[in-house]
Amino acid sequence: MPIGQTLPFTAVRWDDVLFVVLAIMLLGSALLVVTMRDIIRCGLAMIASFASLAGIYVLLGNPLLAATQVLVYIGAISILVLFAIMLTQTKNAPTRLVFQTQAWIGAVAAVVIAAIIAGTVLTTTWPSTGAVAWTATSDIATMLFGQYVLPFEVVSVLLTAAVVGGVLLARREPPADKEDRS
Amino acid sequence: MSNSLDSYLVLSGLLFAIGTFGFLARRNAISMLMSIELMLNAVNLTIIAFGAFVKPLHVHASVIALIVIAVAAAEATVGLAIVIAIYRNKKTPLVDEYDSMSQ
Amino acid sequence: MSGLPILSLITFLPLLGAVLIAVLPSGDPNLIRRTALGTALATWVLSLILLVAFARTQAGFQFTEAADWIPSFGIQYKLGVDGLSVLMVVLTTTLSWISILASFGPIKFRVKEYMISFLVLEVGMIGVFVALDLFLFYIFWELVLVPMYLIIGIWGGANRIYATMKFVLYTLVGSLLMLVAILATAFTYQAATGSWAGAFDYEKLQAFAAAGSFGQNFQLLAFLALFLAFAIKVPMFPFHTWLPDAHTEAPTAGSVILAGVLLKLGAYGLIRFAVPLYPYAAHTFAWPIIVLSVIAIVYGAIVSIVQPDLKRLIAYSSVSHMGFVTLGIFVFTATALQGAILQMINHGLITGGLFLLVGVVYERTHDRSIAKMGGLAATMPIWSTVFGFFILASAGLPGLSGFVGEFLVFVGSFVYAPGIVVASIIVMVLVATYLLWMFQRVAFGPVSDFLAGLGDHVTDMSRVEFATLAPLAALIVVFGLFPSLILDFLNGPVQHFLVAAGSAVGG
Amino acid sequence: MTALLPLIPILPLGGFVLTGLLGRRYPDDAHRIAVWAVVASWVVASIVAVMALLHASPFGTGGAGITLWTWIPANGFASGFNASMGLFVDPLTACLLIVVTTIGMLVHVYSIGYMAHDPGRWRFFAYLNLFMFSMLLLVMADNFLLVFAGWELVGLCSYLLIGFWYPRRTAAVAAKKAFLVNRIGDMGFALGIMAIWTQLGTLNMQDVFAKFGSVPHEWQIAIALLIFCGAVGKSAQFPLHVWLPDAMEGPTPVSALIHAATMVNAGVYLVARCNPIFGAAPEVMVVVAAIGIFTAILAASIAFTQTDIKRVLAYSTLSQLGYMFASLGVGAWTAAIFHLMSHGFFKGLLFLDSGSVIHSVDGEQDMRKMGGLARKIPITYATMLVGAVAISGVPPLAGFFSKDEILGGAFKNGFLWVWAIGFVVAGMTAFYMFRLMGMTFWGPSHVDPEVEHHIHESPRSMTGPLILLAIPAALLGLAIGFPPETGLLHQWLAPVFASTIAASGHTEAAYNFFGVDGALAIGTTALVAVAIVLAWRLFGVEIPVLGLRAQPRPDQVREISARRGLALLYKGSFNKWWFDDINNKLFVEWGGKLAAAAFWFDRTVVDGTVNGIGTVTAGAGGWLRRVQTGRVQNYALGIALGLILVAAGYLVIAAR
Repeated sequence: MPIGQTLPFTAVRWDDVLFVVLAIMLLGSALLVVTMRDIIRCGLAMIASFASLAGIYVLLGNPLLAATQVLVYIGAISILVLFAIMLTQTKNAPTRLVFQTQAWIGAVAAVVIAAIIAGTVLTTTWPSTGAVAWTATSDIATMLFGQYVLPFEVVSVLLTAAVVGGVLLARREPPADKEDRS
Repeated sequence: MSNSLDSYLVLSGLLFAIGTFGFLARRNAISMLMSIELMLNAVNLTIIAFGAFVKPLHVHASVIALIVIAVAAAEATVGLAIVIAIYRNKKTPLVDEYDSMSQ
Repeated sequence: MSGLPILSLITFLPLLGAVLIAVLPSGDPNLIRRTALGTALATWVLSLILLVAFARTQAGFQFTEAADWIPSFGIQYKLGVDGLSVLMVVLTTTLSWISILASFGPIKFRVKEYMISFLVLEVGMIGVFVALDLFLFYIFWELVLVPMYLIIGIWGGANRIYATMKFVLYTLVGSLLMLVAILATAFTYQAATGSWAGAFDYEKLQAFAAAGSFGQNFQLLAFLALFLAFAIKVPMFPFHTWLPDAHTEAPTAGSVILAGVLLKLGAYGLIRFAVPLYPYAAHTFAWPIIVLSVIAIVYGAIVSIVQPDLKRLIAYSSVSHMGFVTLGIFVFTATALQGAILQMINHGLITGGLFLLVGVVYERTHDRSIAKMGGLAATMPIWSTVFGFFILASAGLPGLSGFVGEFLVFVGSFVYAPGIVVASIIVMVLVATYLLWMFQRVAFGPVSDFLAGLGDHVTDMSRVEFATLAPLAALIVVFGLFPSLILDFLNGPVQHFLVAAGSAVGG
Repeated sequence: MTALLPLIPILPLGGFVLTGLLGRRYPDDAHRIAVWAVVASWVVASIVAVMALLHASPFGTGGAGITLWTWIPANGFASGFNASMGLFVDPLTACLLIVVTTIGMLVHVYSIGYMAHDPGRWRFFAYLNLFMFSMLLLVMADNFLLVFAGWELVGLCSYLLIGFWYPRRTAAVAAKKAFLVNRIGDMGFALGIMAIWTQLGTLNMQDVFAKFGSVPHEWQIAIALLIFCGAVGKSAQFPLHVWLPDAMEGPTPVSALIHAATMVNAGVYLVARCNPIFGAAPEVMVVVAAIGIFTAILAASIAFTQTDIKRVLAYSTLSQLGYMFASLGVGAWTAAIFHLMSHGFFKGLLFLDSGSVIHSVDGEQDMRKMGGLARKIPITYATMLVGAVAISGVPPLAGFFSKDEILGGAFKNGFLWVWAIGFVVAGMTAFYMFRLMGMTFWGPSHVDPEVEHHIHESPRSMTGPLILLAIPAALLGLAIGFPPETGLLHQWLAPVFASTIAASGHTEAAYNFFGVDGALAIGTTALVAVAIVLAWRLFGVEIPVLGLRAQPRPDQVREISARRGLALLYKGSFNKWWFDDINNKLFVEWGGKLAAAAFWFDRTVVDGTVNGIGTVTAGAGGWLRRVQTGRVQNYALGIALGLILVAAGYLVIAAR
């Protein structure tokens, strides 16, 4: 039995419900990311926000992006972050003061930025089609390996460089006396 | 609501603002990196929303978003590596104690 | 003109020497010293050839060389000399080799760097006098600053950092204003003619100015900016306070060049650029500048009286003497301007000599305070005689060159307005007061305990030291008796200046 | 003939250069070149002077000159400043040439002996030669700028020679003082020259005199006053008289040559030379006369009480110079030159005599430590007596004629007050001169016994010039000043002053011995006689034949001077009427304070402003530096705020 376009007994569309739920999850978990004391929990909240965003990508008719979001952000970046947290977490590190002294100015600035963006968005008339256009993965593939092949290659080089750079930076410096032995 | 570009853009703006606040307010370097990721995601959301609603941008937006994700990954790699390297020298992940630039 | 680019040769020969020194081994200071002296002497000889070849009766610029440099803005590499610049070039090259010779003894460490700085300095100074493109002029003007900064800052006295910073910052403020004025002038020219061609070319701009094409308000602003730059360099009261500090801390040769050439850059700029390009503004501001000059003349002399340090005293006397130059420029009479230019040259020779002489004493005593001296006439008779000679020249004794310049400025100003001279002639007494009082305390009386304590260190002048002073002394006598040797060169420039300044010829 | 003119100054100049270069190497023979140079110059000058005084060709009555080269060229500018190196000789210059070269030569010869034991002798002769050059340049110059050059150069030589014994502090200070006070006068002279140039466009003297009538009268007065200003400085007239007594710190031949016979006369020469200028400004003539006669009585009153033999002579010089200026002021031009010449000889003689006295008593200058020297140094005594009698104005010696002409001129030209003061001064002169003679040569000896036994007459090189100078001091008046007002000198100088005298309107009544002139002469002589006798009574010696009793009673002098009323005058005279103290307070102390205040101003206000700007900038930088915390997040906040600002700004603009 196919599910209807709208919530039963109401004119509220499923899409809208889904959107609201996902948006609340997204913003809520993002807020938790920036406000919680325990940094490990922050990391976990970040995973939640990434996941909600993947859901929104589906709503926007872009399943490939959603998949990529899950794979890259949740699968790679979040894990990386969690590892970094574990590497840098010291027991005596002060966990009390998570915020800067300038935090309240930052909050005000953030609110103002949000207001400006929202105001701008709402007062602008966009050339919107009014409906989500489904993006086929094959179209993306065609474009990525056709028109955008050069950027694609550049990005691959960048990624390689980043990996090498990351390894070099994070490498433990060999102590001087060991250098003599080698 | 889900068919309106505005709602996605506003959502993205809010996410960006939260990321901004995190970047400005948190003391921990890794928290700041996470905030940057949030902001990048907000940008990505914008791009994809435009792609879904604006005809000429269709598919192109997806490609750009993919590239952004790739770059974000590279950024995360290098950024975390730097944080670890600094942590080794300074023995603290707290950014406000990194002030070698003030000399 | 002839195919040989003699001006470029003169300008850049010292640079060649500097490069040569840079590749010499720094372990052999004598070789470096001789190379530097050789370069400076070669430049000097070239400049003398220029002096002889120069056609004194011919108006306008000679030996001009021009090549496009940044054509999109009409900036050229353009050189040329008239009678004024030719004299200044020769003064520069003369004082340069004398200064380098005088540095043989006193400069003992980092000889290589010192000599390179000095030769680069010479490039800048000559360049300023021969450049006919405003942008090129500015480049050379700034080029002078760097080596001088190093010379004071590295080889100077105890308080050298303060002095050199003050010198550089002060001059930089001026030169930035000058850059603004130059650019504004070029933009105005470009806006009026619709083309960048010649926007930095002095001759074109001057012709443009002579036609009255610069607006009055623009002239006032541009003139003020340019004037400030030059006034700081001259230096005019009240922009003079960098001078005593810089002079006191600079090494001897640095002081010689500073007094002998660097101060002349400002006066040269006023004569060459500030007045001919903005004649309306020059006339508008003439009286305030005259008043400042008179203040500088009298005030510099009064302050000199109580100076406890030999070099500082001479520095303040420079303020007084250079007041004559600015006074002579801004009364717009032929006589006064001739006097002002004579005074520029004489001041270079005389004050240069005085600084060399103080350097001689400093070499032996490592002290410059007047209070500690006394009775040097007994221990250093030749030095005292020469010192006395230069003091008399500085005091404007007739028969020596200082007199003619000052008197011409006075006469020219008297024609313009007798009140100027009445207000400033008291300097005749003041100059004698501070110089003779200083001479009395340094040379006369019984030998001071300080000097007696130094014993045999206080020897009379050596041959090399005498060799640095003899040419200056000879020139002072010759120019005192035959000022026409200089004045003959000045016909064209003075005529040009007066026409450009829009004032009636003569006076 | 005119080709000879440059030789006159150039010979001593050459002497100066050679002595200066070689003197250090051959100190024993240093004087030879110098002395012979001056002798040669004297020979040439004598030939030239005789020719000029006889109004022979090429000099004629108007004089003749030669231009050596253009000193400062006009250089093609319509009214460009120009001046030539030119020499000019007319009868007035010739008179000065005689005085300068003759006395100069004799002083050179005298100095051979006087300076025999000084290690810096070569320097002394070099300076003397330089002085001769400068002085000759001054009197022979054909334009004002060259006169000014000579004017300054003689000032320089005076400086060098006063400060000859430089290790002595007083000498160095006196030298400086002389130069500075002179410069004050020179300042006026320089202004005068500029005024002349501005008004007439030439500095050649003959041209200036010819055209001077066309100058507006107020400028005529200004120019005359300014030139007189220079003369006041050089000739040490009130109020610039303070340097001359101090100048006695120099060696005595210098005092004789420069500060008595030649340089100090330069002012008189200048005013006489510029007689057309002063003739056009009779108001200034009165000033000249007033300052001259005031200086005469002021200096004479100071000379009363001084105890330094040279200082008495110095004040006497001031006084006599005052006479000359008074004479110029009243329009008795020739009389002034006459007195200049005679004074040059007898005052030069007196100074050289005093030098001989000082030489004999081992450098002692205080007259209270002399006395009774007449027998021990007879030649000096005899010649000095001639000089003293001459200066006192006893007929028929030189001083009588010249002084009589001055007083007669003042009386006859209507300046009775000048005559009256001059009359008194004549008596005062006789008194202080014989006080000097008495304290030095007569009475019992007060010489330090240490020195007493080797008092000796000076060597022949010194006594020779004394005798040679005594002759003109005694006979010059008879030779060129007799008969009065029509003598040789009057004939010589008549063309120089003729036009000015004619323009002044003073009708020169013929000299009438059995009339007013005779009465004046006899009156003056009588006063002089009384004064001499008075001095004799107080300081004198016993001359039994004439029934004069010896009454050398210094205590009596002290007693008289201590009387009420006289005490203040005595004190004033002794302290030179406090001029030095006033000057010291006014210029040295207050001037020094002014200079110190100016320096303070320079450091605190002018430099303080500069450094203040520097400090403010540095402070602002230091304060702003705190913004640069080095913390990334602060910067990020800045970026965020900046973003907000830009975006908000854009919105505001877009909303319009």
